[in-house]
Amino acid sequence: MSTKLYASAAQALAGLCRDGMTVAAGGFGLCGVPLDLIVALRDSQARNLTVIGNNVGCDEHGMWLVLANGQIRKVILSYAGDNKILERAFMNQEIEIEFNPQGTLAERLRAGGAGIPAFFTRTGYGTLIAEGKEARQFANPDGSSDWYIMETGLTADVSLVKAWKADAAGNLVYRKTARNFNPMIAAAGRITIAEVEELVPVGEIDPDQVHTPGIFVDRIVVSTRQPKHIERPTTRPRTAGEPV
Amino acid sequence: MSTKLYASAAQALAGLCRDGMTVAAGGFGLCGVPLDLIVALRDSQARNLTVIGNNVGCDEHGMWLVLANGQIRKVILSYAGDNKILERAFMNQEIEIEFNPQGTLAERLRAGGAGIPAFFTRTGYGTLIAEGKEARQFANPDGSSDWYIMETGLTADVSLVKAWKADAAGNLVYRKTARNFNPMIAAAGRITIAEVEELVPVGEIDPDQVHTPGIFVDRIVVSTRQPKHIERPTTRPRTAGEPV
Amino acid sequence: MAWNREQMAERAAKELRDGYYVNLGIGIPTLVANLVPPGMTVTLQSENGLLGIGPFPYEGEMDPDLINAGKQTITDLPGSSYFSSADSFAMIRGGHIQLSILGGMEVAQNGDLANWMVPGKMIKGMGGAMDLVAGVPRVVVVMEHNDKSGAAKFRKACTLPLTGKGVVDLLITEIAVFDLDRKGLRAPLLVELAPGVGLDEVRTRTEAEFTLAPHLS
Amino acid sequence: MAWNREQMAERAAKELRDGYYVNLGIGIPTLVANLVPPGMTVTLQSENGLLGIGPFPYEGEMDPDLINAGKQTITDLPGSSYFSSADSFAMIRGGHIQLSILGGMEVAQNGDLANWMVPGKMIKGMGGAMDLVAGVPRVVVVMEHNDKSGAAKFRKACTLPLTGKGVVDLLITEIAVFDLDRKGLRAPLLVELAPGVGLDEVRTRTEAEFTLAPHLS
Repeated sequence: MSTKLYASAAQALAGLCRDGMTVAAGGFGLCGVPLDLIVALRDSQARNLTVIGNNVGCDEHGMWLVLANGQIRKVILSYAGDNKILERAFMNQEIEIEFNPQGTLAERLRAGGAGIPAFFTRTGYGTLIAEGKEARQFANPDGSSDWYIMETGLTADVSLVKAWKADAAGNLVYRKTARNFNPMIAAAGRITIAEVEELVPVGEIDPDQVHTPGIFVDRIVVSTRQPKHIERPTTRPRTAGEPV
Repeated sequence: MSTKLYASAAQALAGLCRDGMTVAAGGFGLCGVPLDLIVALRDSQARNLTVIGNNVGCDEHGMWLVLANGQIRKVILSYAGDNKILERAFMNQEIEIEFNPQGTLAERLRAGGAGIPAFFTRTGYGTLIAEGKEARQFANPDGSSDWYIMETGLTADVSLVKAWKADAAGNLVYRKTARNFNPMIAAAGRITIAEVEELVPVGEIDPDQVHTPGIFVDRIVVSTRQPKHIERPTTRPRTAGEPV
Repeated sequence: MAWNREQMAERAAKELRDGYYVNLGIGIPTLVANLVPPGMTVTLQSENGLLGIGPFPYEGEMDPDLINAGKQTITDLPGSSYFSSADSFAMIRGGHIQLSILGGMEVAQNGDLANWMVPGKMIKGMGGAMDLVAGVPRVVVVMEHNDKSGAAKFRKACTLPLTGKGVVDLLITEIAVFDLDRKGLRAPLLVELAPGVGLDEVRTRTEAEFTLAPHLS
Repeated sequence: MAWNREQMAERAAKELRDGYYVNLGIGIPTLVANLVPPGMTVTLQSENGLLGIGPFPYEGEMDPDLINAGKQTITDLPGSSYFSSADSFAMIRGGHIQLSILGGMEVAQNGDLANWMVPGKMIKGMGGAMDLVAGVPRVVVVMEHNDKSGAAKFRKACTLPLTGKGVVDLLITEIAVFDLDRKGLRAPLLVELAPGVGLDEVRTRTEAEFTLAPHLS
């Protein structure tokens, strides 16, 4: 009987990395990022990668490591942020960047995993994003009509996701806003690897409360990353007399 | 401060029903059907309805009542089953039936709620379902290509859904396979009414475990339907010595 | 001697592989659920929103909120998950279910399948059948070799409205098994005969053109 | 006397209605969160997957798994819900968020908005801005009336790459408020002047053509 459980991120990625492949990784900023798996991807030394994700890491964290190691040929993202390495590589024409509206990127990944090769969205109509894309009008229920552009589904050779809990069947539960792009990326991978904080016994996750069913998860590894890093710590002062 | 809570299904539907409107209702067979709301829809006597749902009720249950009352002009469904009244109305050309593959129907509703006017699917290509629909080829990752047809999003003037638990914010949790079409139909309604088994205090539903966020739910009513009916009771015999 | 229903299901069960996620249609395909080889993990999907179908419940333990796509009461298993119909068909359409075993009315030699409507009779609707054959990468059809009038159901071309075009990979009947090419680039291959069934019988009862697998020629 | 940032946010807060679901951009729009009138229920959405944004956490109570779209640590509230980015933008694209209040670099008199890139500078990416302006039925832009060089930011046509075409309903600056017609069928209406600001000043500092609301003419 096969198992989905792997002892380390390196072992979970073994045999999957090759030059020119497409990798999708979950996360929004530093939240919900499969950090161990991304380190293993860097260590694989696979090159000419196409990387799909909301962003490509923050300074010295996450996909930044793979970028800094010169392994990426193209990124498909929504927000590059303040990423000096990406900026330099882009200016030197060492890397191609495909910008997507965030919701379009999320939906393209959802479509890819769901067997939908293309869909129409109003997002980006009349902007740079629409250039080279088919545009057409669709009627609204009130009889008026709007312009939409066609966007295509995205899949990945390997998807790397981060979850809170998993069982050996591959069922995943995410925590708070660390969910973000992970569920769609899990479904959009031909092979999907989940880095999880806790492996729980099969039967412990309520079947009504599974976020990503095990069918989408091929390999599982327990994360070594605790405590988690915070990108922009923001707090409010306690006012006098407020309970601690 | 406004409330989403209504004392009865009739009150929850008050002011919303009009001739010619489109109503979507959740449920698969008799599982997860908003029965009280459908009775209230019948009692509204609104006519010339277009009804969207996986099926249109079973004998003497659910949307069958509205059908039997002659209120429906058109149904958009995936499975008519053994529904003598629907068969007669269809043969007498009193009603229009639009058949959809089940997954296409689910996705059309999901698209409607998500602001996607159209998408492509391989389902139904080369069949009767494809007639009159745009077909086109999209490339696969391996360089081959397949044919797909374009399907459009669906929305409803009023959506009726059935959930297990709700809070006053409108957050819904479904139970087991009673979830089925309800989440998409909740999002596809311009006005959405939820019939729920239990209203729980705000804060009791874990925010990570909400199936339908309250933003999609305008009105809530507690169901009077217990116990629930079973369409096809199926059991296995206990073998001798097996624990009861 | 032709295979009986149980034996047809046993033949279909040989298509299972460890780790597969499988959708079974009603009728003979349902019997495959009880024929998973020991030590093999196969997870069954119910397209109305469950991954991990368990056995039928005991009397007194039926749950109205837990049914299969045939609307029968069922159970779940440790490791099961529930999801919406949209998520269920995202799984199916997206090619995540490895195998679909379902019944058929007609199969054509190019892999076309008809199993949802007979013109002139009341249309019940296709339910999830069109999605399954379009989305699942491997489709096995289990059906009687001939209809009640004796006419061939494995044909040069389907006469009934199609469920899917170029979607069947394997056809199992009570007398033979055929390996089809979805793309229609080669003729179906006769790969197996039921015990005691001769090639002539298969030829007589089949309209489709087929060739013989090497071990049969 | 022109409005300050807090007063611009107060003006934007007048656009809130009981029961609204609202997305607030960074900068002045964020200040609106603290200005919800007593007795009014307004639910704030964070497009990275939260409905029901609470206040910033106290020192020592930050949760790395709970951030807003600006990546700041936040809190949730009783009745909050978390969801994926796809579900979040389904909400936005599907028109379920009633109001979006966001910043702008340029607004054109036909409702076009530019707020995501300046040619020649490094492109950071549009994040969720294009989805918000395309999907939310009411879009309020809060921005300075002129740029640092004094050039008008409310223009006949945008000069910067667009975030959305025909998407702005209301423009709030430190000196005036304009009601725009998304469809571009009528000129923008000047509906409000900051205290002590004269019509001549607005005319001088604005490139867009506008007409006066009845109570101002």
